[in-house]
Amino acid sequence: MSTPPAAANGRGGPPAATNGVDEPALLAVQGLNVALPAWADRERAVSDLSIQLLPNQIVCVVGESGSGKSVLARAIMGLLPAPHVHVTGGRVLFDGEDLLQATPGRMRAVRGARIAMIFQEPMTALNPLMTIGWQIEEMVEIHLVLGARERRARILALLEEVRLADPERILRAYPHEISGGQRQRAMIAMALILEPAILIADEPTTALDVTTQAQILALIKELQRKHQTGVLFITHDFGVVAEIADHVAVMRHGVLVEIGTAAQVLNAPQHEYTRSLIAAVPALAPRAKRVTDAAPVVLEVRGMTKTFASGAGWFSRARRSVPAVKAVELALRRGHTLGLVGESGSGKSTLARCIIRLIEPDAGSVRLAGIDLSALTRRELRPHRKHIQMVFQDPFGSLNPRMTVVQLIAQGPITHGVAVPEALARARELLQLVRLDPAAADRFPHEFSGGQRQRIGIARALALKPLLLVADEPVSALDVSVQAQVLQLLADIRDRLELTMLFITHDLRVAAQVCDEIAVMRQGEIVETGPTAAVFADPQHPYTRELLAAVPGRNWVPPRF
Amino acid sequence: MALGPKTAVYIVRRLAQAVPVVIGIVVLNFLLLQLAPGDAATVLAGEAGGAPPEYVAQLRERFGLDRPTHVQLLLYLKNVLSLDLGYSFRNSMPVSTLILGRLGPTLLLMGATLLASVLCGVLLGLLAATAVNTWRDRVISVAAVIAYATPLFWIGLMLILLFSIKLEWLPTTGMEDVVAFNEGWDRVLDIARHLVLPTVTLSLFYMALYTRMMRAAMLDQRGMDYVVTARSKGLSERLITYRHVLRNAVLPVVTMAGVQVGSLLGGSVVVESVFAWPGLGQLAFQSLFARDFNLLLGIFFLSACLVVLVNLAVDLVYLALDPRINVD
Amino acid sequence: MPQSFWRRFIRNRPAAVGLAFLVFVVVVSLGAPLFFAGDPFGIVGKPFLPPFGAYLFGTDSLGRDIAAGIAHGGRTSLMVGLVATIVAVSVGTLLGAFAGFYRGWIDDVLMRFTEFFQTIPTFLFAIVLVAIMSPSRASIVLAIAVISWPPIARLVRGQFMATREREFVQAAICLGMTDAAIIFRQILPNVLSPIIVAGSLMVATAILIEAALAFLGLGDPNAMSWGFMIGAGRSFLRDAWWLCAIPGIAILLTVLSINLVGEGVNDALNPRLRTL
Amino acid sequence: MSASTILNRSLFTALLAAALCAAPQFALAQKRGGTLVQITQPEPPTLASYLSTSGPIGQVTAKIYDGLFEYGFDTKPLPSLAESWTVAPDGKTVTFKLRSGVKFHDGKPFSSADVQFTIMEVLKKVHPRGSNTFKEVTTVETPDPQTAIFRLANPAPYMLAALSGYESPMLPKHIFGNGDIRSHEFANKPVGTGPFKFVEWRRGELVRLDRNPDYWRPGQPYLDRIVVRFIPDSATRTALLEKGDAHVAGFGAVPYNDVKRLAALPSIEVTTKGYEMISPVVEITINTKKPPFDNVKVRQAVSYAVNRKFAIDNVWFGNGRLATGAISSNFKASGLYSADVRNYSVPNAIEMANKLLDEAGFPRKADGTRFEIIHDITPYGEEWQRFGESVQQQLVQVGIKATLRYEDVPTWLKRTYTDYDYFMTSNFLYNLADPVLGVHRSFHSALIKQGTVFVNGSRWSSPQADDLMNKASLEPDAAKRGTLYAELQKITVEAAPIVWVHELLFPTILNKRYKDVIVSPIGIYGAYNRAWLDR
Repeated sequence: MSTPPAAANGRGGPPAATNGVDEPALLAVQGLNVALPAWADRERAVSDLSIQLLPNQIVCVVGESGSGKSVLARAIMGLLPAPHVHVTGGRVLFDGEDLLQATPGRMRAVRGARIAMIFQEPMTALNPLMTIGWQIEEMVEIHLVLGARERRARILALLEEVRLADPERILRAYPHEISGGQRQRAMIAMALILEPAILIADEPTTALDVTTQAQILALIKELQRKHQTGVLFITHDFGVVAEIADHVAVMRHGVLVEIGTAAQVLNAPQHEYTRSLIAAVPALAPRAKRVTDAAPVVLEVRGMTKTFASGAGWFSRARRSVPAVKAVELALRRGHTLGLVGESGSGKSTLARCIIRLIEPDAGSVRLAGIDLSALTRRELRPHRKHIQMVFQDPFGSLNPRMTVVQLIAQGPITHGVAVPEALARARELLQLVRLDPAAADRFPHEFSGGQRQRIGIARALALKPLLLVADEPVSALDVSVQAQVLQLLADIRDRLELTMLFITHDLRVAAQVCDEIAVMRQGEIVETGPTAAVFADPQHPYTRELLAAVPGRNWVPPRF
Repeated sequence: MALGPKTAVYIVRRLAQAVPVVIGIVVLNFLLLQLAPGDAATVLAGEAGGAPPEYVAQLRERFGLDRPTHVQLLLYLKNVLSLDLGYSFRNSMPVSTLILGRLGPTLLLMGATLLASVLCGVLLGLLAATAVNTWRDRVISVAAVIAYATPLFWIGLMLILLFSIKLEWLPTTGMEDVVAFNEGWDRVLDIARHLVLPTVTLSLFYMALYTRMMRAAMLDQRGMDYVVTARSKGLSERLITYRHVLRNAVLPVVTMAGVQVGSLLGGSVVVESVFAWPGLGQLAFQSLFARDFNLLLGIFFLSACLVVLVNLAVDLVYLALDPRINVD
Repeated sequence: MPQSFWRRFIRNRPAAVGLAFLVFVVVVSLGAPLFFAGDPFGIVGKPFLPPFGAYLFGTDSLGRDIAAGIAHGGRTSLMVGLVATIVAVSVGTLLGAFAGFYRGWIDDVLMRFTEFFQTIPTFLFAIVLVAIMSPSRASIVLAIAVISWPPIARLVRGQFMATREREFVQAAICLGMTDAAIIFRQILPNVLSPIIVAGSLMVATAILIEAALAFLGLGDPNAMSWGFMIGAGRSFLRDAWWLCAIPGIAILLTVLSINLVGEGVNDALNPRLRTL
Repeated sequence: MSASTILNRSLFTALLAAALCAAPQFALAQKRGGTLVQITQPEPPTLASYLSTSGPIGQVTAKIYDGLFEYGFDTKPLPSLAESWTVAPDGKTVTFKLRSGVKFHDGKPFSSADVQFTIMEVLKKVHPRGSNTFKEVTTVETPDPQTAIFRLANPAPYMLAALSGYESPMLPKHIFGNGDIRSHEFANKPVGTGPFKFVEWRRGELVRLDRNPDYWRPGQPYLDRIVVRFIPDSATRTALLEKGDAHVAGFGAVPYNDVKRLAALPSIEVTTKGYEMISPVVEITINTKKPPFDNVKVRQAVSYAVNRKFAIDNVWFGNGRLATGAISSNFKASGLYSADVRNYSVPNAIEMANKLLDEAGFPRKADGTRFEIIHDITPYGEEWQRFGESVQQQLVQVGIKATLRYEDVPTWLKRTYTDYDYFMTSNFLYNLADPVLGVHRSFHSALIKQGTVFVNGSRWSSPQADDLMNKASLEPDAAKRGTLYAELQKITVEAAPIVWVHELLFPTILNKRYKDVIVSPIGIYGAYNRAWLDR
C-alpha cells in the first residue's frame, strides 16, 4: 500500500504519516479504515488513518469522545467488537507483519506478549472473581513455559517495579480489595510482565484522582524509558498529553487531523480543530476576584457534619461508619463564586447535598439569607427550596427522560404556584438565555447532546430565580470544547443575574477559571480556603500544594489564538 | 470467604434473624387456618360415616379445639419453641414422626430437581451462548421458551403417557417398586428409576429459566471489560469462556436457585400428586382437607426452616464464589 | 417513542407471532358466547367423540363440546390471569414504591413481608387460601394476587431505590416538589417498563397457577377452565387423550405467547440490549 | 332411638360349630406363597380401627385384627374368634365361647379378658359407631379365659351384625390396656390375632403385612405377604392393576371409566360382590326447610328432573343400579325392599317436573328460569363433580338455575349437617347391614341432630314415618317388617326429601391369579386368610 489518498472531508490534506524520525517503525498503521454498523451516525469509525510508533516513544492519540481513538487502539489489537465494527481496509504492520492478516492463533501469541494493553477503568477491566496474582500469572502461563516458582518470582519483581507496597498481599487480593491506583499499577504490571514491545494505554488515568494520575503517568513514563517500550497513549486530556507525549496525533470523527511532535502540536498547532481544542483548555492561571467582601452573606454553613453509617446490608463490606463531612464552616457572599475542590471521596458532593438537604446532615446549620433552613422539617423546607437550585454532573441522568424540555424547565415554577401558561412562556424565554433553539422546547432530552442537556439543566435551575446556585461538577462529563462553552455560559449568566454560586469541581483548571474563592477539601474537612489567586500563588496547606503539583501539564501554558 | 469465625458468626446471626420470620409464618398460618370452616373433629366424624355428637365433642376436647383461639395459639407457640410440633390426631402419630417420614423422599426429590435443573440449565445455557445465533442456540432457546410455558401437571401426565404407558420404559409412579422389596444397590437403582419422571417434570420449568438466565448472563458477561482484557492478554475464546465468563455468569443462577427452593415445595404438591411421590407436599395437601392443622402448621414450620437453611447455604455458596461479598 | 416502540416490537418476529396468537386467543375467548352459544357445561352429544369429527375438538366424558370448553375456559384463564395480575401489580407497585422511596421502617416491614413470602411455599399457601375461602373466581384471583405481589414489590422497590438516586429526582426534590409528585410523576413513569414486563409475564404465571389449582379440584365449579378440563380428563388419559392434551396445549400456547409478547415488550422498551 | 319396646324373642340360638366353617380347604389345591398387592384409596389416616371407622383403615386392619364373627354372603354370622355363641331367650345375655390356643402376634394368648377390655374400655368408649352398637351392653363377664358373657340392658339383635374384625376388632389388653387409648403408641403398629402381621407403614406409600405363621387356622394363611399401596393418582392405580403390579382394589379406587377396560383383560376379573353389608347409595339430599324446597312439589319436580340413567351411564360408567327409594334393592332377598313407590324415572319426567313446578307457583320468567339455587357437590372426587355438572344441566331443562359449589370435606359437612346452609347437595350413604343402621338415620325425627354428620340433614320428618321405623326396628317377623318398610318407602319417596339416584355398584378389581380373595359380604374388609396365588 502506498501513501493514503486525501481525506474525504476535505478539511486540509492528510497529515504526514511519519513521526519525522528515520528510525524503522515498531508499528505502522497504514490507511486504516474501520466501518461502523448501519445504525451508527457515521459510516466509519476510523477513516484512512496512518500513524507510526517507534521504539522507546510515546505517541499520544488525542481527541474528543467519538473521535475514533479507542477504535484505533482496538483495531491494532484485533479486538474490535465484530461483526458490527470491522476493518475494511489498510494495514497494521508490526515488525513487518500485517496484523490484520494474522490468524487468530498468531494474534493471540502477539497479544499480551508483544503488544499489551491497559484500560481506563481497572476495576472493570479485571475479573472481579479472580485474585490479582492469578490474573497476572495467567498472562505468564499462557505465553511462557515457566515453573511456578519462577513465575512467582518474576511477578513479585515486577510488582515491586510498579511500586506496589506489600506485593504478597496484593497478589492474594481481589480487585475490589485494593485502591484504584493500586489496581492500575497491577494492570500495568500485568501488561508489562512479558516485556512487550508495545504498550497501548487507553485513557489509563481518566478514572483516577489527580494525584494518583500524576503518579501513574510518572510510572508509565519511567517504565517506558527503562524497557524501551513503544507506547500508544490514548487520551482526551491535553494536560496529560503535555505531561507525557513525545508525539501527538489529533483525531476528529475518525480522521487524523494533525500529527507532530508534542512541542509542535501543543504550542503551534496547525489545524484549526487542534487550535480550537487547545483554546478550550482552561489555563491554570486563576482569575481575579470580581467582587468585594462588602456584599452581604447569602449562605452560612456552621458545623456541618455527616457520617454515613454502613453495614446495614448483608453484603456491604464497608466499615461501620464513614465520616464524610466533618464540622465544615462556610460563608458565601452575594455574587461570589466559591469553588469547592478536592479529590473523589473528599466529601465535597456530600457537603453540597447536606447544604441543599438532599441528605440529612447529622449536625450543623445552614442559613440562607438569614433563614435557618436546618431548623425546618422537610415539609416546611419545600417552599424555601426554590432559593437554592442545583446543576448536576450527569447530563444524561439529571433530566427526566419522560418530559419535554419546556416541561422540565417549567415544572419548578409550576410546583411553586406559577400559572402553567406563564411558566411555559417563561421556560421558552429561558431557553434563549441558555442559548438553545426555541424549537427545542417540545423535544425530549434524549434528542440532545451532553452540552445541550447541561444548558437545559441550567435553565431549569434558573427558572426559579434562586439566590444560590450549587453546581456539582457541571462540566466534568463534557468534552473539552463543550466544557468551555458551558463554563462561558455559566459565567455570563452569573454576571448578568448576579448569582451566588457554589461550584464543585475536581479540576483545578476549571476552578481557576470560574471561582472567586476556593475551599480545598480532604477527607471531609476544608483544609484551606481563600481567594483563588492567593491559594494558587501561595498554597498554605501541603495537600493544596500536592494537588497543584499533580495537575497534568501544569508547566504548559496553552497558547491563545 | 473461608469458613472462619466471621462466617460462623454470620451463620448464627442469619439463623437468629430467621427465627422471627419463621415464627411469623407459624402465627399467620395458625390464624389463617382458624378461618377455615369445619375442624378436625368434623372430618373424623365425617370419615367415620357419622358419629354421635358426644363423640365429636369428646374429640374436640381431646384435640384442644374447645379452647379459645389465643390460648391454642400460645400453647402451640410454646410447643414449637421447644421444638415439639404436637400430635396429629387424625394420623394418630406425633407430627414430627410423620414429617420425618416424608422428609427423606421430599429432600430426595428436591435435591434431584435442584441438581438437575441447575446443572442442565447451566450446561444448556452455556451451549447456547457459545453458539449464539446458530441452530444449536435456536433449538435450545426455543425449547427453553416452550418448557418455560408448560404447565407442570400436564407435562407430568404426558410424560407418564409416553414413557410409562406407551413405551413402558419407566415406572408410572411411586418412589420404589414395593412388590420387590429390593435391598442395597438394587433399591438405589430402583428409586433412581422412579425418580426420573418426577424430577424431569419438576425441574423442567427451572431448567428452562436457568438456561435462559445462563445464556443471557454469558452474553452479558462477554460484553464486560474484563473479557476485553482477557483477549488483550492473548487468551483463546475457549479459555475466556471457561476461565472467566462462566464463573461470573453462574452467579445469578445461584441466586435464583435459592429462590427456587422456596417454590419447589409448593410446586411439588402437584407433581407429587401426579406421580404419587410420598413427599411433604401431598401430606400438606391432605392435612389441609382433613383440618389436621397441627400437621399442616408443622409442615409450614419445617418448610420455612428448610428454606431458611437452603437460602443460607446458597448465600454461603455465593460467598465462596464471589469474593466481593463479605460477611461483615 | 411509542411509534418506534411499536416498530421495534413488530420487527421482533417471535413477539409478533406471540401477539398474533394472543389476539386470536382473546378474540376467541371474548367471542366465546357468540361462537359457542350456551353453557359450555351443556351436554351436546355422545361422550368421548374424538376430535375433528362432528365437534372440532371432540366431546368429553359427559358429552360436552371441548371446543366450547376451550373458548369459554380461555375467558376464565385470561380473566383470572389479568385481574390477579392487576391486583398484584397495583399493590406491589404501591408498596414497593413507598418502601423504595422512603426506606426506613416501611421498607423494613415490606422486606420482612416479602421474606416471609419467600420462605413459605407459595403455591401451598395459595391452596390454603382457596380452600379456606371456598373455590370461586374471586377467591382464586385473591389467592394468586396474595402470593404474587411480593416479587413485584421487590422489583419496584429496587427500581425506586436506584431511580431515587438519579439526579433528575434529586433535581425534583430541589425544585420543592411534594413526595407524591416525585413518586408518581417523576419516578414511576421511568420505572414503568420493567413493571409492565414483569406484569405481562405474571399474567402467564397466574394462568399457570389457576390451571394448577383447577387441576387439583380447587377451581370455580361454575367456570369452565383449562386446568379443570385437564383435571377432569386425567382419568381418561389412556382412552381419550384429547381431553387432557387439547386444554394443555391451549395453556401452553397461551402462556408461551404471553411470554413472547412480554419479552418483546422488554426488548422494545430496552433497545440497548438488542444492539449487541 | 327405636329399641325402647322389647319383643320377647330368641331369634338366635346356638349356631354352627367351628369345625364346619374351618373346612373349606378341601375344595381346591391351595398353594402357599406369594405377595398380594392391594390398592387402597385414600391412604388411611391411622391404623387405629378401634378409633375411627374411616373407610380405608379397615381395608388394612381387617387382615391384622380378628373379630368374634365372620359373615357369609347371606350376612349370617359365622364363627371366628368365637367358636360358638348363645343368645338367652330374653335377648339380654349373649354368651360367647372363645377359641382356645389363639395367640396375638406378640405371642401372648388371646382370652376373654381381651374381649372384655375391647368391648368395655375401647369400642364402647372411643369407637364412633361402637358407642351405639354396644350401647345396651352393661358388663362383659369372664368366668373363664374361653368364655365371655355380655349382659345387656335391652335386647340388641343388631349387635350381632357388627362383630367382624373390621367393625369390632379384638385388641390385646396387655398392649392397649396401658396408656391413653386415644393416642396410643401402638395405634399405628397394630398387634392382633389375624392372619397377617404388621411389619411397616411407609407413609404415603404402603403398609406391609407379613404372614402370621402362628395363625390359629392351621395352614392358613396361604399368602406370604400383603402389601397395601396408596396411590393418589387414579390413572396410576389402573395402570398398576393392568400391569399386574397390583392385584386387588375396591371401593372406587379405580375410576369407573377404567373398569370396563380392565374387565376386558384376560388377567382381570371384576366383581360387584363383597358389598352386601354396605349397600352404598348415591343420592341428593334436599334441605326441606329451605324455600322453595319446603314445597313437596318442588322436591318431586327435582326428583323427576334428575336423570338417573344418565348418571349411571355417563358419570359412573354403568356401575350402578337405578334406585327407587330409601332402601337398597340388596334387601330384596330379605323382603325389606319394595318397588311399589312413585316412579320418577319415567319417559315424560321433564314434562312432569315442569308441570309440578308450575303448580307449585314457580312460573318461568322471561329468561326461562323459575328460580335460582345453589347445588352443593359432595367433595369426594371427580365423578361427584361430573354428577353435579350433569344435574345442573338437567335442572336447566325445568327452569331451575343451579350454581355449583365445591368445598372441601369439613366445610361441606359443616354446611350440610351443622349450618343447614344449603339448598340441595349430592350425598353418599351406606344402607349398611340393616335399615335400622343405615336407613333410619336419614328420616327419623330423632336424628335431626345439629352437628352430627350423615344423619337427617334434610330435616324432613313425619310422625307416621317415625312410627313405622320404631316398629320395624323391633319387629322380629321378616314379612311384617317388609310391610312396614314398604309403607315407609312409599311415604318417603312421595315426600321426596332425598333424590335416590342409584345404588352404586362398587367394582372390585381382582387379578385372576389370586383366588378366594373376596369371600364375604364385607369384601376387601375381609381377612384374606383363605386367599392364595395360583402360579
